[in-house]
Amino acid sequence: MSRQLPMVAAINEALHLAMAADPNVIVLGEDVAGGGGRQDQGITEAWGGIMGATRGLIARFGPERVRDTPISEMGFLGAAVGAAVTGLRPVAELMFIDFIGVALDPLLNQAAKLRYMFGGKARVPLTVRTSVGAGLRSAAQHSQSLYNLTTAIPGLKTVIPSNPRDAKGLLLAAIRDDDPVVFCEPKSLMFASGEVPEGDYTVPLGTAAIARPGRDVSLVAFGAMVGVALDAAAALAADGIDAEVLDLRALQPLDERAILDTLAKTGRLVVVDEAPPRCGIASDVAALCADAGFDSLNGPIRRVTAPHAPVPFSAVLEDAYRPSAERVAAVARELLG
Amino acid sequence: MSRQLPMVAAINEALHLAMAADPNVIVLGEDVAGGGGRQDQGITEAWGGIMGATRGLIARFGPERVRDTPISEMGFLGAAVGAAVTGLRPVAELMFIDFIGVALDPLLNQAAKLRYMFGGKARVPLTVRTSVGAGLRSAAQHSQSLYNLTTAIPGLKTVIPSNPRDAKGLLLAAIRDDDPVVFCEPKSLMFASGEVPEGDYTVPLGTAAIARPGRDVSLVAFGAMVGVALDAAAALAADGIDAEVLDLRALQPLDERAILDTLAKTGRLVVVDEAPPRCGIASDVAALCADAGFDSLNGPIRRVTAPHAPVPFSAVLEDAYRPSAERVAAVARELLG
Amino acid sequence: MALSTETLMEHYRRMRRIRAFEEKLAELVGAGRLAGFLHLYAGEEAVAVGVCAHLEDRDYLASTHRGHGHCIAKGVDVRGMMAELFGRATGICKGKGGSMHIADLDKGMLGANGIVGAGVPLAAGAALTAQVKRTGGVAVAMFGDGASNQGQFHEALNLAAVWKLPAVFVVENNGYGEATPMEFVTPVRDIAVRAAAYGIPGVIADGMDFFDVYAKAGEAVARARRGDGPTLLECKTYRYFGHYVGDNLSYRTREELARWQERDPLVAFERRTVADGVMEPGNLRRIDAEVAAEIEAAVAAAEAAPLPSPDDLLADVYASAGGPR
Amino acid sequence: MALSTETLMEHYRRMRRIRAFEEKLAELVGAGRLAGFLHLYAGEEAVAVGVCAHLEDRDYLASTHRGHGHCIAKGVDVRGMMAELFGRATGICKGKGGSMHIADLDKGMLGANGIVGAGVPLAAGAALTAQVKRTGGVAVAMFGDGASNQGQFHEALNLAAVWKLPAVFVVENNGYGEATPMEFVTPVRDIAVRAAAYGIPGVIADGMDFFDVYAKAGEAVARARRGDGPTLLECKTYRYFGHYVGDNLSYRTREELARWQERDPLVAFERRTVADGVMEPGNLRRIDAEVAAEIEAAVAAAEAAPLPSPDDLLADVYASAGGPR
Ligand SMILES: Cc1ncc(C[n+]2csc(CCOP(=O)(O)OP(=O)(O)O)c2C)c(N)n1
Ligand SMILES: Cc1ncc(C[n+]2csc(CCOP(=O)(O)OP(=O)(O)O)c2C)c(N)n1
Ligand SMILES: [Mg+2]
Ligand SMILES: [Mg+2]
Repeated sequence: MSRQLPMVAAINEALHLAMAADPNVIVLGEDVAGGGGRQDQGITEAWGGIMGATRGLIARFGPERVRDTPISEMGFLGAAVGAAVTGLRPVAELMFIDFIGVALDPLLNQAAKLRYMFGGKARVPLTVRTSVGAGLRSAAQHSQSLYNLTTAIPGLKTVIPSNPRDAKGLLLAAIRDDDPVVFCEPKSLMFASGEVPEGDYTVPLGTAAIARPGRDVSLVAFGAMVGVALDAAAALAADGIDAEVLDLRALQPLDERAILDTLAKTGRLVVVDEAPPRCGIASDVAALCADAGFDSLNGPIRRVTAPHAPVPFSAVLEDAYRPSAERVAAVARELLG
Repeated sequence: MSRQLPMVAAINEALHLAMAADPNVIVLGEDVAGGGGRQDQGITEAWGGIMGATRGLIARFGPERVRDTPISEMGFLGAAVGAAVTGLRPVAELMFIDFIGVALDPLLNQAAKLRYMFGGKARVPLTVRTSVGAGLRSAAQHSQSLYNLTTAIPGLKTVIPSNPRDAKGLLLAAIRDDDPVVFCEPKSLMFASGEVPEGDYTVPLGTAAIARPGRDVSLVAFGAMVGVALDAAAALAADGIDAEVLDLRALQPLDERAILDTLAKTGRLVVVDEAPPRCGIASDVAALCADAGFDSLNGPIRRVTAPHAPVPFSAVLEDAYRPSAERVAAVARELLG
Repeated sequence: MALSTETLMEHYRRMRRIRAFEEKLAELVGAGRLAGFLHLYAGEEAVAVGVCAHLEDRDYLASTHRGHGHCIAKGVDVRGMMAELFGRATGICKGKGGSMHIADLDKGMLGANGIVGAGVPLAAGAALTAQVKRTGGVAVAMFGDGASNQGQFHEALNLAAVWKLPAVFVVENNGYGEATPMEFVTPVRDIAVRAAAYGIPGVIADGMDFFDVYAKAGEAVARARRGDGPTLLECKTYRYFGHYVGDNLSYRTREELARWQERDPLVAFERRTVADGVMEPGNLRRIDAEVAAEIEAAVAAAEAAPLPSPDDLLADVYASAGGPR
Repeated sequence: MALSTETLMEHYRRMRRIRAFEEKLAELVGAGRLAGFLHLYAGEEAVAVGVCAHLEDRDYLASTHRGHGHCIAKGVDVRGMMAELFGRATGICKGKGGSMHIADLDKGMLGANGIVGAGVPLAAGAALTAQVKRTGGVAVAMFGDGASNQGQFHEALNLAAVWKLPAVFVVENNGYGEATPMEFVTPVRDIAVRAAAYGIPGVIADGMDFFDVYAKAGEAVARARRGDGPTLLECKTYRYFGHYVGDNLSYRTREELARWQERDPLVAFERRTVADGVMEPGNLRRIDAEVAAEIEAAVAAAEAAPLPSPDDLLADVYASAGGPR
């Protein structure tokens, strides 16, 4: 039977492969070793990241290439940009995307723009791994889905896997890409297992995947919402509604063709995003379809998102905050009914 | 004849009125006095802000309430948040919205969330004045239109005037609002004159205005793009096309009713935004209309925006980068043809 | 000035309340009765209580992710705190904030904060309000050794120094930022030396000794109240539990923990006050018992309290809706 | 070690090139022949040239909004720079960058930067590359007194110090941030004292004296190359023009400018080298003339050069498009 791994292990495997294949790849971030490398005290390895995604890297590749950073996101991301334009291929960890509040400039005004501002004379092969999404009872500052901020910035690429197999392939592609890529890890999926091929493979950046083929309505989702959409599709199937689920996998470059293709096939669109509604991916997908896909539309385009509010702590509130399969299915039914 | 003032003077007038009316209003930012208040050296007033928007404030209200800050956007915006929740009503200046890269956390994780996280037991009456938009040959780091980043954040309000009259009324409303408001000043309009009523008045936050009534097509715009849309409407009128121009004035709260009303009236929509296309206001307006406004649509929804690229320096490139009346008119014609 | 027995008992009560509160939380999580990220303050009690001993309700305190101790020391009601951790409608933040966002502005508690370093400028801002409105109040920021490597620390201290704000910046140096030892990420041994960058006093206190913290914080707060500007006060301390409840502690040794526990702040407080004859063990045990009962009652009340209604999801995002509706 | 006449002539030539370049720009803007925000370096020549005298092409320099002098000192071609300022296709950034983004990675110029403080971590990153790849190179960040109040300054210096990166951080203290005098926003007189916060050497040089900058920068660069870590080098200097071309200068007095101009770095360099008998006024005048002609030629070439084509608008946003197409 095929090999099953949790997403965090798939990510860890990709990091091992990337570092082994290219000496220019370095990993830096808070606690990526976690105070490891203290042979004297017998502490060769401590945390390997709060989720364990970087486990084993310092023991194998050493403290020169695997660095615990100070709690200085702006400083070490800025340094990662400087390292990237001068010959390294850094993989930096921004522990939670919420911390972009103290780390935005190196992404917004440096990594995203150096190549363009310099007339094409720079490459910025930087990967920023970060965790996104709610569901862990971590409240407003540790549960955000801010990939819309990075997607909005020309010069950056943003990807987000929905399963361990894609996580490994997208991360390897991101690390080897010559542009800055923000790799979003859905917190709520990190310990969910799925099939992961052995060895080295990449998933091209900017290609969506059909997670479930269907004819009646298109559910466009990404990250943790793909599972929600699939559950909704299963519920709809019970009522004889055949939903197609499209997994975007990359938010920039956006696979517009795949989106327009599924719309052309079903004529009905529901976009699911766990981020709040304003200036987000759901609006972009809807706007694309209301323009280039207008002639395919058999009805209004619905967006199922979080409300325009911070993420609340209390479980009852947080559960009401996140899009659910029930809500998605209800919206799809109403579109068809 | 009615009083004509440039937008910068209207803003200055609003600041004088707000500070005179409420001792809790303070103004802080880089060069807001500009080293003024040195009676000894006879330098009572220096710059009053790089554009002069804060001129005369230190001479009238003194250095306690008008403060030149260090070049520490994160620090003084964070302090402004702390001051706002403890009883002051700060008006902080973020010289260019591009600098949000080093100033995001106080807005994203503090100002926007404190009230909600604290169960409603806090007020954050903070106003952040900042300049937006291209056209001044200032290149990629001084020409951005990042109001989509602040609009995306639940808990913040974002407004942007298209003329001096609204600038004065919106700023007074923003300062007196008990929520954090990002007040965007379109650089290219700062020295353009328009009618400005005397005395104290406010423009409610979240109300759009019809800048030009019309029947055939709706041009939705804001800030500097309102003028572009009006020029396009004039060109269209020459071909017998009667365009309506809606000036959003506030990006959050968004006047959804006004947007749906103009769509219902014309059935055709072109949204104009000088920001790049991803995760922006144009997508939100299009998504709203493709959902709640679907039945009113007589054709696809077009967005005229900047390309997905940084702002280039060279005049020929920057002019090609910004939406023009010609492009807007061409898109509208094609919708009707 | 010597502290009265009554005052000393109140300080001991607060330290014990913090210790009991944190140990109870560890127990509740272990028993699966409580969820969420919890960063416990046990071991650092002398810092929060020694500093807050000089503060009134009009004075503000900006806290961190490790905020329970700061809240209790500043006088926040433990029942409201416990209910908040249980995500109840009766929580001090109505269940919307949780451990990392407990706040009580009436008590001058500006909030725990999930963003390392973010509380430092917030405190500078509260001090700015005190200065402009001449309230006579001061503002304190408490934060960790790791936070002192954040840009916000630098910018806020510079701002407070140049404006001579009535503020005190307290570094709780417990030697670690999550799993990473300080020497991996900080090139100086004493954070206090960073005061030189702002031309303000940098003071080091023994964070395990209530009386040392009390004395040095007293000077810093008095200096701020006098209008002489901010102080950077470093308290050397240690956290008994891991970074958060559930931490495997793979990065530190048992011996290290034991060494610090020998200097436990509550035990040291008791030894000294009893030796000085200003306290009787009996009184202290009575306080221990009262506090234990108080915490038990808080847990019982929290578990019995109603959950928030999903209808409250959109409440309090804004003070005024705005818009045409 | 004493510098040869040839070397001295080359250093003088670079200082003169900077001065002539900047004075020409002021003239062009005044005549309405040039647009854009221009921050001129005139007056600070000894700093850029004194530091870059120790750098090779493999060494990196991260600059600021006031970057023309840094670029010229690091060996960037003035024709490419001038064409860039005129927004031409032949500009060093193909007209896309302009004054605040001139860069030439082949010369080790990491770019001017429009974000105050942003160059500091970029330099730390270039130093990290040198350390990991063992290139033997060093990285220098040049920035202003105002930039030293940015969080990025603090975070980058801390990182460079704890990792012992081969970096040199050069503060160009010209006493102002835009219109605001340093004492309004910075509580210390010498930025060099901030080195103590990172346990690295803090050195002060006379930024108007090429030889003082040259000597102290030499030690700092050597220290970095040896692997002994970074240095914070503060150079006291002054900008002759306003913050940008067009600045009304309402915030400073004529007398202040005059006082600094008495210590003009080019004049001082000439006085000393001629007095020492290592230079002849005639040679210096010949250099002046050659540089003037060089700048004139650069302007003529720029004005004659083609503008970019609007078709290039979307070129170079990404190195690889990605996506299905
Ligand atoms: C800006 C930011 N970066 C990283 C984190 C993750 N984080 C939470 S606590 C912590 C360690 C903080 O160390 P220190 O400041 O010494 O406080 P301590 O936990 O030791 O009390 C980190 C890295 C965060 N919450 N915010
Ligand atoms: C983050 C940021 N804040 C503010 C500005 C606007 N600004 C440009 S230059 C400048 C002054 C910089 O002063 P200093 O660092 O001393 O350099 P100098 O201009 O004196 O050479 C300011 C405030 C900016 N470009 N970036
Ligand atoms: Mg610590
Ligand atoms: Mg300066």
